[in-house]
Amino acid sequence: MDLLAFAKGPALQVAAYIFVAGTIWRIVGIVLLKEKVDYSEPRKSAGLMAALKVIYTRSFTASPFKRATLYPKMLAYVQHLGLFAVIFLFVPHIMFFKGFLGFDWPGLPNNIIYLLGVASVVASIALLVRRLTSPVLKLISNFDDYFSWFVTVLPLVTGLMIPVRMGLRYEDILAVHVLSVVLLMIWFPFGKLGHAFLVFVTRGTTGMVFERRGAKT
Amino acid sequence: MKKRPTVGEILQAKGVSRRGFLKYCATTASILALPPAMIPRIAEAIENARRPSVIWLSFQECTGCTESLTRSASPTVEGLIFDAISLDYHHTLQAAAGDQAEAARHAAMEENDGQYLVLVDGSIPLGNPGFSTIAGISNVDMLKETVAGAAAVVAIGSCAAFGGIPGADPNPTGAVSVMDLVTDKPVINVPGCPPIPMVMTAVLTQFLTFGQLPELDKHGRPLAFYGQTIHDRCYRRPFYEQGKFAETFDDEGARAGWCLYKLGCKGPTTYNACATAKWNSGTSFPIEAGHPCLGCSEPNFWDGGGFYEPLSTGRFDSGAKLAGAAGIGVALGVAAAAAGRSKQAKFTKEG
Amino acid sequence: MTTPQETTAPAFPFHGNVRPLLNEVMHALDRLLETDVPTTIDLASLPFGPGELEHLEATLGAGELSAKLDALGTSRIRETAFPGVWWLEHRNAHDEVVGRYLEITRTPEILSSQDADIVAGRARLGDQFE
Amino acid sequence: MTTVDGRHELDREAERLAYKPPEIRHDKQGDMASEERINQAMHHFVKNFNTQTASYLDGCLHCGMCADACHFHVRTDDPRYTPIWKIELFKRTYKRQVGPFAFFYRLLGLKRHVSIEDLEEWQHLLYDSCTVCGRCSLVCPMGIDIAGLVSMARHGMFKAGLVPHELHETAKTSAETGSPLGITPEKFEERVEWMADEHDVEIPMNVEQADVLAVMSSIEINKYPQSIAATAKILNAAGESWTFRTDGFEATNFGMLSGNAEWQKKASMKLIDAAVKIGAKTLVLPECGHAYMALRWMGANMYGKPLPFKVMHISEYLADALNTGKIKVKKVDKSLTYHDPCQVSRRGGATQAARDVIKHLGVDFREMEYGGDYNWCCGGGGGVITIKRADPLRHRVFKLKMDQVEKTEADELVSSCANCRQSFDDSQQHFNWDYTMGSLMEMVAENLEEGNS
Repeated sequence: MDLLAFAKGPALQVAAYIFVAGTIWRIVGIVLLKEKVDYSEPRKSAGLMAALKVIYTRSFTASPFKRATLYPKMLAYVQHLGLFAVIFLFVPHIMFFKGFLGFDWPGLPNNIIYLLGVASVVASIALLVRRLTSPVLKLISNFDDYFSWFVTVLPLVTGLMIPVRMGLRYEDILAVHVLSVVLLMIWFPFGKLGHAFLVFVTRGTTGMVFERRGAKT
Repeated sequence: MKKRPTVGEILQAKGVSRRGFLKYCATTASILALPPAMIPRIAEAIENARRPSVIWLSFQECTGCTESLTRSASPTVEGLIFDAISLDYHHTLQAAAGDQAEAARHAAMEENDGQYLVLVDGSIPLGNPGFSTIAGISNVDMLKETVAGAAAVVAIGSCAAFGGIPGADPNPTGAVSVMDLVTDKPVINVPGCPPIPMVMTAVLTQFLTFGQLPELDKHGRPLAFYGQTIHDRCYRRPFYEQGKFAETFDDEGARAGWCLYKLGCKGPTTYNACATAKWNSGTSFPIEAGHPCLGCSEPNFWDGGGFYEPLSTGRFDSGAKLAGAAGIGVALGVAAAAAGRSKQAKFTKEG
Repeated sequence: MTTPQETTAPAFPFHGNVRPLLNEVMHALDRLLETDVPTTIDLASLPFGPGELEHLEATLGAGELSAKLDALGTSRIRETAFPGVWWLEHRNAHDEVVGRYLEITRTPEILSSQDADIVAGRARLGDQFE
Repeated sequence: MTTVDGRHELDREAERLAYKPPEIRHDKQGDMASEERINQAMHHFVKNFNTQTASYLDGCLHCGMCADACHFHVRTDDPRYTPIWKIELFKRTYKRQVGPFAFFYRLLGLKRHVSIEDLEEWQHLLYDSCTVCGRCSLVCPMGIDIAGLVSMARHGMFKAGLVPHELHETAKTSAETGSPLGITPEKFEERVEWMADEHDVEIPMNVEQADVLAVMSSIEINKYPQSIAATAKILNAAGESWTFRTDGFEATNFGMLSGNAEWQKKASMKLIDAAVKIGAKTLVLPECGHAYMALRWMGANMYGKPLPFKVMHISEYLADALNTGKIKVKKVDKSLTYHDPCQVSRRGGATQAARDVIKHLGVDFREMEYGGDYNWCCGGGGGVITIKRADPLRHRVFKLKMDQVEKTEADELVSSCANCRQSFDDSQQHFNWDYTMGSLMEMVAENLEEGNS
């Protein structure tokens, strides 16, 4: 079995098991802790809509904080939108998803994807530089932050190397790319990357708690 | 050992003019994928090259490779090359049969000991020697015997190079490739199902012209022909970058000649010269004809996923196992939460 | 029942090989004029899409001179509309194309009489007087 | 023209060549061994982890944006004042003890066990440098309510006996006497009688049955007693059947601020029991921010079921009374700016009430830049005002508030929180500042239309 077949087969398979099991483990482990019951008289009824509202509104910065957080926010936007486009709008990736979802959706031209991918890498590097130089971030960062950065950027870089090639063989870089995704999937549920699904829980919770009080969300 | 005539002498004897010879050299350079600037060197080399002896062994194969080669046999330029080699044994093409044929093989081996080329098509069964025999000799024995005194071995076609269809899962005959058995001689793989005729002749021409083996890639294939992917040399490549794909075989995109990636094209991971050398005397090649590349010149292409399955498709087991993983996730989550809660209960009691 | 569909004529030849090739030819002409070095381009090594080769041929057009060579099948050697740019097409005995080249030179080498052939010809002429 | 860098105080009095870094004081209560303190802190951190807190503690990205929302960090640039860092020990305990992967964290030693030195250091971060104002909760891209987590982390600190002394003593006095300032029921009754005489207003006391139970904060009773009279004037004018009670008059809740859950419950239950006893339909809270959080949003949870009466902040009561025409006010011809108490506006959801009242007063209202929900805190909330050693830091932080107020160029400054008022008064004195903090309720009381009651 060559490296690509190993990456696309058993490696990806095991990564998928770990990804699914780990994600569910984490969510269930949190959700099944004791629930906080609130008997206070609500000012407003706040259910799912409040949760959805905040899930949406927290994607944008409230005006008082705009100036102070402009730089990291812009970088984070570029990083995240780039990642989104690269993962979900690159045609070969869509084909990958179609392989097990059974349906596909329109993608973007590869040239645009490469551009977005590069932008995402550049933004990620800028964010890392910020993390390594800002006194606040230096203090609060831990292994998870750096390792998660690494496993996120690695597939981007290896993916972008496929069209560039640099003397390497297509199937070898592709195999390394798939293996980097395997690493990402394995780490995903356990570290801070879990925010990709926890963001709905945290924002939603805050939305319901504070909307209930009629307070600013 | 009698002295074989040089190629120059053979051509002269056939009454080929110098202009004809120059034309022949230009075509040879083209076949060898060498730049036209190399033509004078080729001319010099060919004039002085001596006619080598070739023994062709056919094992578990479909004769497709021989068919492919003979497509371009008769008095063509490539044909001339075959005039220039001495094909001393080929049980499909030769007139002799039985003991006579075997005697010819042994004679050629003795006469050219250490200098002849062995060409093999088909894979070799190790499961049971009786699965494939020639003149009562098992394939593996014949290969070992013949290769012993050879200068080099050329594995023609994907079966000889990588095991091919006989070697595909579940490999009932225990088929292996030439490479698997011959480890003490140079082995050149010329895979493809079948290989491009010009590529086969080119490898022989290279040996004939320069008396040396070509530079090989990690799968033992001559880099001159297997150095670039179909994808990299494909005229439809710009459509790939622009995101223009044929979705089905009869949609607008297919008619407009867009990229066949979504229809399972293995071009990106397939190393071969189809996109430039083309087939049927340079008429076309599968992608130009509207069909995705199957990746036939790659190891294990038969087991490498469906022909119409896009390259990026992951190879997953059934969803049941994934559901199992989800179940384990639920169990671990419940256990973790229960452990957390019991710790809280304990701490509450302890105060 | 299928309805006859309008055929979408492929937008030929838009695969992008012709322009860079013409650019290369232009540079080869410069080289020929400045340093007297000829250039040969093997068209078989380029991944032409359908119709592209025809497009190239049409773009280069036909010039003043055209020759036919009979040796191991016919070959056509003709100057294109751009002096110094020659189109060579070798065919085998079955009239199948076995090679196509662009030569950027004053006279393609193959048009010149070759010494070996002159020697052989001279010998044959000598035979007439014996 | 040169300007003074706002981050660093211009200090002409500092001694030259004699700079000594201030000694950080770690206060300890009781004589527990360090091990026991660690144990207690951990136990009482752990008790707080529910689905909500767990998702918050699991969801942090370490993006550090909360630092930009925190007045302590903005004014000092000290990275330790990054809000999420203040709950680092709480978070670490969660990951080690209760999180979904706690087993691995312990097995592989991925998260260090909390040490006594850690706890001592975090006393400063959890108390001195956090007013639980919740501004950080609004900037967090994950929507994590960091302020709420600080309050919970204080539970562990209290049990470990690691609370700043003054705050601990204030809370203890409050638990023992019913008032953080030691105001006994008798003293309260005395004060009420005095105010009734002084302001010539009828003040019902210990009525057996009333629709409205009014309560006061000790700060008001002690420092701003005119508030008692103002409250009475307003409730009388509105024609309410109301009363003060000696068995439930103290609105402040230092159990909550210091992190003692039992004391918090005890204080809240006093008010709830009194209201239930007289069959009150409404309990009107005084101008006090944290009292609103304690009773309006946490009271029912102490009670264990929904409260049988409504809880209103006085600003909400005023807005309601003015909107429905129960009381009327004269127009006030002044410009005015309003300081939002964090627990009432940002965290309590009653931001609009004060603005309704101000509208009825007809003043030239000048909203501060990013006022309302994004208001800068006075710096004294969350019990910080009681911690003497935190004064220099608190004064430094107050600069932000001063700038915000000064920019409005308003004639008058009012708020609806006695704790803010106290904090403003103290800082005013420290800086010799021009603005004196007033009370919105008192302004209403002073401008009530006659013949209303």
